[in-house]
Amino acid sequence: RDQIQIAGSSTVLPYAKIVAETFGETFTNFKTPVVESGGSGAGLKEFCKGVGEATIDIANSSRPINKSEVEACKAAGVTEIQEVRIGYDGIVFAADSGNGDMKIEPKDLYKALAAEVVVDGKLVANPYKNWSDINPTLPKGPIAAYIPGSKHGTREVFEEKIMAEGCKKAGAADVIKAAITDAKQAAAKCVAIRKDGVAVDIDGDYTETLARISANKTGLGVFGLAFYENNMDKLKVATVEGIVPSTETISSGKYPVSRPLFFYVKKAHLGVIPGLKEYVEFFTSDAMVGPDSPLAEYGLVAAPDAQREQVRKDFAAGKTM
Amino acid sequence: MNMMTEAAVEKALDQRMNDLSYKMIGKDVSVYYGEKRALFDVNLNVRQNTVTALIGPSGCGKSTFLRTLNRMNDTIDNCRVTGRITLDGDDIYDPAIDVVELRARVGMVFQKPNPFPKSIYENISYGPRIHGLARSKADMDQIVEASLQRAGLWNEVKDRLQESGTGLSGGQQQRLCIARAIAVSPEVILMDEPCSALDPIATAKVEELIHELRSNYTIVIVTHSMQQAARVSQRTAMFHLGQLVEENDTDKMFTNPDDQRTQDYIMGRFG
Amino acid sequence: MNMMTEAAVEKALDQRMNDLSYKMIGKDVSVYYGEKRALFDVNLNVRQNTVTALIGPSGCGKSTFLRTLNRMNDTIDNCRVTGRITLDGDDIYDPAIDVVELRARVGMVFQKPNPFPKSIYENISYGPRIHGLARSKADMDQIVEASLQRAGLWNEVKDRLQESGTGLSGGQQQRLCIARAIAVSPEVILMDEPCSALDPIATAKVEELIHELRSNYTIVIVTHSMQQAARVSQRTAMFHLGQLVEENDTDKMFTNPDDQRTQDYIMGRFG
Amino acid sequence: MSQVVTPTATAPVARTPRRDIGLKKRYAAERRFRAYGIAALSFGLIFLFVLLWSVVSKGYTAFQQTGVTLAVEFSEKIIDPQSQRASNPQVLLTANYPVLARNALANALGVAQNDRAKQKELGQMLSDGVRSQLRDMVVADPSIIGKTKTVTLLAAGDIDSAFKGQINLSVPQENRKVSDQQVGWMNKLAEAGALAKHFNTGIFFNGASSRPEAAGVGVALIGSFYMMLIVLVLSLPIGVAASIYLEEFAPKNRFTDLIEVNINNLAAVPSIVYGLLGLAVFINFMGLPRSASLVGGFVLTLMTLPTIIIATRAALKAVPPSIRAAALGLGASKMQTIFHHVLPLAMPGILTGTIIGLAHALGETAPLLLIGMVAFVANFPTTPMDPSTALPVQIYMWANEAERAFVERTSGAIIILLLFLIVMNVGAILLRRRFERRW
Amino acid sequence: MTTSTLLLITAAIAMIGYLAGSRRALALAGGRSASMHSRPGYYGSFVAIWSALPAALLLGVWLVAAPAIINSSIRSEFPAEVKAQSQASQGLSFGMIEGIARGMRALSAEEAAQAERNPADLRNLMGARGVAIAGDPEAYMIKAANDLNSLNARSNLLRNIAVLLVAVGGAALAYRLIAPRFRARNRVESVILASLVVASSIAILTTVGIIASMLTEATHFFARVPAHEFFFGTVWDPRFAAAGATASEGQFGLIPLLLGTLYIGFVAMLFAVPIGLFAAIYMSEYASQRVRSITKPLLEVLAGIPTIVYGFFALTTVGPFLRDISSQIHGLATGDYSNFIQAQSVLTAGFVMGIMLIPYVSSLSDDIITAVPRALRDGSLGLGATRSETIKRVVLPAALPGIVGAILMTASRAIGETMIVVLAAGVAARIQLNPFEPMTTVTVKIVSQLTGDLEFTSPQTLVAFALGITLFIITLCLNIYALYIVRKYREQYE
Ligand SMILES: Nc1ncnc2c1ncn2[C@@H]1O[C@H](COP(=O)(O)OP(=O)(O)OP(=O)(O)O)[C@@H](O)[C@H]1O
Ligand SMILES: Nc1ncnc2c1ncn2[C@@H]1O[C@H](COP(=O)(O)OP(=O)(O)OP(=O)(O)O)[C@@H](O)[C@H]1O
Ligand SMILES: [Mg+2]
Ligand SMILES: [Mg+2]
Ligand SMILES: O=P([O-])([O-])[O-]
Repeated sequence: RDQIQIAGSSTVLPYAKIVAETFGETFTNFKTPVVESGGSGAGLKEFCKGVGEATIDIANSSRPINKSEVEACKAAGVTEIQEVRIGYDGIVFAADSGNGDMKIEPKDLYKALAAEVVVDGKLVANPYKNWSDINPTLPKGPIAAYIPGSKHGTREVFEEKIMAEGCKKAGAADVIKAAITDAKQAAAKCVAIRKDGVAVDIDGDYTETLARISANKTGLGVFGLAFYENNMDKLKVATVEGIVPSTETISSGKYPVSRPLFFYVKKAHLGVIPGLKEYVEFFTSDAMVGPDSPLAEYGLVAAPDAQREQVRKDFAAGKTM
Repeated sequence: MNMMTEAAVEKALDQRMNDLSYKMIGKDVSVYYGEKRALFDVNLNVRQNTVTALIGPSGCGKSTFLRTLNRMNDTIDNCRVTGRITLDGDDIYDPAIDVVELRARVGMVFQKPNPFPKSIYENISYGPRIHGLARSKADMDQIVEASLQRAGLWNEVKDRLQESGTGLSGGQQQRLCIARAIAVSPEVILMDEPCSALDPIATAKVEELIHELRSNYTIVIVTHSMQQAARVSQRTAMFHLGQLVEENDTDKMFTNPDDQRTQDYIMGRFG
Repeated sequence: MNMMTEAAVEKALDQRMNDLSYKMIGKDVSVYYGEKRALFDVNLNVRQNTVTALIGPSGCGKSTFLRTLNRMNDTIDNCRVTGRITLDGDDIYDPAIDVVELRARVGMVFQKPNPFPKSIYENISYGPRIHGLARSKADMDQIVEASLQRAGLWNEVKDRLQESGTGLSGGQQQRLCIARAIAVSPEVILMDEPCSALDPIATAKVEELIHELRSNYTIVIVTHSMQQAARVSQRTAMFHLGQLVEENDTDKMFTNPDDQRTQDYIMGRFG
Repeated sequence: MSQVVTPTATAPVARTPRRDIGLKKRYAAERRFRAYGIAALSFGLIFLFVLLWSVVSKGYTAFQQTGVTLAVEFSEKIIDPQSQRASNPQVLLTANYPVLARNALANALGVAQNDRAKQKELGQMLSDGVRSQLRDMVVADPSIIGKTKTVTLLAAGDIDSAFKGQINLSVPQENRKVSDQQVGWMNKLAEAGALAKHFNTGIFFNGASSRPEAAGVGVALIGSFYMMLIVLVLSLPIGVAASIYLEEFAPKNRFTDLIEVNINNLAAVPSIVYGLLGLAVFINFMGLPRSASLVGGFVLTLMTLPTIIIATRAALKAVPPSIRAAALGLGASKMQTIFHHVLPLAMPGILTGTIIGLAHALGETAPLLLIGMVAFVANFPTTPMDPSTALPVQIYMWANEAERAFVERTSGAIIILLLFLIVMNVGAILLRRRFERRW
Repeated sequence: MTTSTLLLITAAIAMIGYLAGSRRALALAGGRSASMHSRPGYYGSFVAIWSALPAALLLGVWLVAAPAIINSSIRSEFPAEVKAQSQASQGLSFGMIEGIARGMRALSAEEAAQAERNPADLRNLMGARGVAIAGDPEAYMIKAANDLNSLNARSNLLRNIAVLLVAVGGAALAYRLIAPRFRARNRVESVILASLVVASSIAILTTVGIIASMLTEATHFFARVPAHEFFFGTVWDPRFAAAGATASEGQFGLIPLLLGTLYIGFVAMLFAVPIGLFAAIYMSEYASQRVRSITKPLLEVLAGIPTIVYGFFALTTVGPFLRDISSQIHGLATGDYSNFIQAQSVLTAGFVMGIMLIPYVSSLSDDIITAVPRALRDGSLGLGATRSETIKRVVLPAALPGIVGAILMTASRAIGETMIVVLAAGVAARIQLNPFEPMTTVTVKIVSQLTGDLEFTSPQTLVAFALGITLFIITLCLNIYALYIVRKYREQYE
């Protein structure tokens, strides 16, 4: 095989594509790598099928690999996995551009979307119908939110950074804890989303969310920063806790909702698949993932300098998991 | 044969009928299949309550003419009819005419038996049902039995009315199709060689049926058997190469035809 | 009729042939359609270079028996045959037998004409082509022409050989099917009412063909016309309700049958 | 001599009262029935046109691409400052070509070389693809170094979108990807005739690219072509053969019933499951390469087979038994009967199954997901064993792209797919018309 | 000689065999081929088959077996320390050796010698020839690569000889069998029949493959989640369990998905079947040949539009349209302009999917209806039936098996569809009966569980396989029922 094969996350795909294409143009004696899309889980599954020419070399992932997955990998002979963190993906909330300014607090979103909320100290099924019922500064229209479906890693981030946080801030967490002793179940209750059609799961990509928002002007959607930046003329972004999402606010950690992006390399393939080593080095170079790089221009939130340096060092040293 | 004596009676009857009006009138009827012309300006009238036999060598246009009488030719893609045909004075090719009603009034038995792939009962009851001729199940049973009886098939199939009509022998299918046609009691019945697959006794039975029907209905029958034509019909028309050679009283036709070709054909001298 | 004199000659011939071997022998042949039994232990032998006529009322099992002779019954789903039938001494229901070869040797003309929806030329040439009977196009043309000639259809269709066989008249289709069957020159020809849709002259032509074929082939013909049976056959078998009533020399059969039922049937007293 | 009686000679008869056969109601039913037919047909056609219109109205602009025609100076200073290209050809490959293009643009617009901010904005107006475009020119003919040539370069995707009016320029400039400055330059260039829309051949012939202006369905077209070829070559004969066996030869018993039901059931298997099967059998077990159109073709063949088998069996069933009897009676073997008579009569139905099955296969993405064909593939495949994608995959991937310029290209790719479909089916449709006959 | 040249030569031998066989048959027949059992062509084909078929089989076996044998013989020569590594990494080394071997073939003799002497040069030498290898090869690899090349060459030579021998031998054997009573047609036809059987068995193999490829994973799922919770569960809520923060297992109730599948499929059929059937009837029975020849292919385009297009059509056009119209209706009736049809709903999905399915019903039904012999229509029309009565009572019943086949195929397609449902009806699994509310289907969940970020070892992903198998069995039952119905009402015309 004379071509690198990559599979995995659709979130990482646009970045991997840019790198692959530039790689192919720069290193003319290597072919352009093939980058599959299909989800982090599916990518890792292929990755962990084993080593050999018939298996993929790199898995892109929008979440860190899991312990049980590492074990499955080991069982199949993929013992040496090198992890490469490429940067961060900002997660933003936006509505149709026709809307007024939106300022979002996790607790407001929690109230708008939780299955059960606390009213007068008691847990009741979510009664809110309009945004303005929750907070008069929010728009008047009926609540509608298009959030990532449970197949997306973004959903987890959303639950963790917004729902759980909002649950705490709205004071619901205490009420729930009082009612339910089991910590796990209590946590689950906090992030349970209402099922009356107000919050709509999106299993597709952000284009679908955008189309839904265009069809329902009062709806709020969840997007990746890169997607938002390419569609700013159609979208109105919401501030979270007063912070406007941007590469700066995210990389500085001021904007709370983001997640790291990774890819995983099979060390055993490094000396065998032509160009693999060069590709990884190229990807991690500042020319690709630095603050002024094409990936950042596209919307990737670059990791801090030290972290990038560390990643390069770890790879060069052959550090495995 | 005892039919001959009957034929004499018929003849007397015919005299009386002659001045009765025509049930159907065909004027300058020509039929084309695509480029090919199959009928040439045929002028043939069908008298009410009369049996008219069409004879002529194979391929001369008998079936074609028969089909023009209830517009079954319409179903053939490239077929075109010119001329004028009337039923009780109404032009049946008039766009205003209702073909469905026409065909309900002018029934047809096809040359090749074509039973529906349904049960024998349904084959017969189909017509009465679509025309709403039976008021009840009992009524329908009665129609089915009577029709099969008249077509001489009842005894053979009465125990298997629910079996498929396509599982019958050739002759049985032919009788089934006759029964099916008479079940809707049309005013005119067109029969294209209804006895071709029948043994002499079944044939006699059908001929008897024709006799019986004749008093109330008008019948046009295509046959290759001169004997049959002589036995059942009062008028006979002879076709040749798409042309009507002669139309005449059956007696006259078989004893002293006007046209030499008729003479020759009947004598078996060409075909 | 001049045929009568010929028949006398035939008779003399027949005497000589009687001691010739049988071409096909049917022993205890029974046929069932599902539960229904259509033939009851029929024992009927077919003589070489002889025309055997099968007669009997409609639905008595003539076609069924005919179809057992070249195993066309195999194609009917629920049909079952018992007993033994041989062709030149070989059991044709033997699993080792090649049905295809059997059917090439025992050809068939069906009761209902069933031309292929192809051109007239292809209808005829199909058989010779699959059996490799023509060495060249000219050869094939010749076979097609000869077959159509013999079936008496050539004059009517010679200008339209490339038109579809389904666009022919009923009688023409029947003759087409006869031509198609004889084009492959089978040893035995089974004809199920080959003249039912034919006018007397065309019928005569086919009968002439049968006469002509007889010297080289063996022919079994189903017919409803006693006259035809008398004219063309040397042996006649009479069926009734699935049973073989009598099989005899045709002359004897029509003058002095052994069985009362035959007598009655021929006299037109039942059916 | 025929006896001619003129119709007028007949006296009008006293008509017997007509039987009531419920004609009024029946005709009403007849008209209704016919109206349903017309309505159904029109409904289908109207929606077809609505769909086509929605695709074409959005996608026709994808067949035009904005280009900037500039006088580019192939300055040796930039390409090969140390003049070492004779000894080390590598320098020609790694030179900073985008600068050449940017300089040319700056010249055309009169922007100062040292205005860094403006230079950056200028650079963003041109596609990143200029690097390889100019490089290829130089590598092909190194003698142009030092000369100035007029070259048409691709405009960046955002400029392309803006020039086609697909970006809302009325929103504040920080809310869009093109700045007011760039819009001003764009208009200036357009007035001067340097910036104009050209027919977009790239969308047909280019491989995948992350840059919308350079992206094309070339690889996908080849992949789809290979796959459809494989599907056609495998599924039609196999499907017809299987149908013939099941319909004409197989004994009718429980087991063959089970097979029949099972084939019908295969049609109901979600297409992604065929992907799972393909992954397990063709890639993991047989060791065929990932992302290869060969595997895609196999998987789609398995997916298409039930459709063709069902259609073929239905068509075989519809051939009247009298035709079979006629041929068998002539001494044709069963095989001959089927191949000479039954199959030609069943051909319209078989071809319909093929048309529909292939159409389905052509538009299917899900099964390709698991065998690695939903992928970014930039290199052109030469054999079906090389990685490639397919048209629907390209559509699917473009539909999920963030850049505005991909929106029209998505529709453009759909148009290309439909054209492919039509080209693919025309043969079958004509053939089917030839086989159709009424008797 | 490459494989394709070998195939070509074998084909040529078969061709010659064909000609010789036919010739001999003709000669034996003395020009009267009727005296032979079969047509000369059959004797020819018999010889051709005997020459090509065993040769092709042998070639196939060789192509599979030889690389495996060579692979293991090369590996057996690996140095001990390499042999100590895992099978997988040995496999990788072998892959590299293959790459080197490919490169060696591109090198000139002296370059090859140089490479053997000095392995470090190899990468550059090959790079210059456009053969990329990933790293510097170890010394043993070059020798192994040379061995590989020579083994391959020897194997190819042997193979070519063997295949050609078999081809010629088979032809000769078959040629000698030719005799007047030899049943060549039957032999040839039984080979054809065998190939028909093989073709049908592909369908069975596919089934086996599908079940096998899902079964193990499905059992893993059932090991983690009790079967009754899956089959009788009424809540579908597989919690996200990637990073384990909120790692409760979630609920995997099948019932809401199943109901959604049946409901959306039903609504889609409600649109597709009447419209498709009436369109078919109109095209085959009423429309002129011209109209038919245009409209039929046009409708077929509907089957070829990628489903994502339908999905976005539903998402951006049909859904909002239904929502707005419902709020208008509601407003006019009650004064309250709230919508009672959701933008994503069973209705939207069913409607749009119905459009896509129209040609599945219409085209095939049209063919079948056209195939009904005219004599049947004539029989009915001749009794005074109207056209529609004829169609309803005679033509359609006679065409029933084919039409049911078409409808089943349509239903199958409806059950298997994903993209339209995702975009038109959403992904929310709910139990409810209002067609104006969103629901989702089994297929949607199979796809989304397989393609998400979910941990692939978790029940969240494994459930896709359980869903797949369950759906398979349920549709199987529905199909059995359909077969029973067809058998019952089938009308076989002559
Ligand atoms: N396919 C079938 N299924 C069931 N019964 C059948 C089938 N074919 C024929 N029969 C029955 O078997 C009996 C004999 O039929 P057969 O066709 O042999 O009669 P036949 O002597 O040829 O009559 P005809 O002169 O009317 O053609 C009849 O009662 C007929 O109804
Ligand atoms: N559908 C058709 N297409 C073309 N030609 C046809 C068609 N039907 C009949 N013909 C031709 O028209 C002529 C008359 O046919 P018609 O069926 O009326 O003959 P017929 O008198 O009924 O003969 P027969 O006694 O053989 O049934 C024949 O030459 C026939 O070949
Ligand atoms: Mg006729
Ligand atoms: Mg019969
Ligand atoms: O495809 P994702 O894994 O990034 O959702």
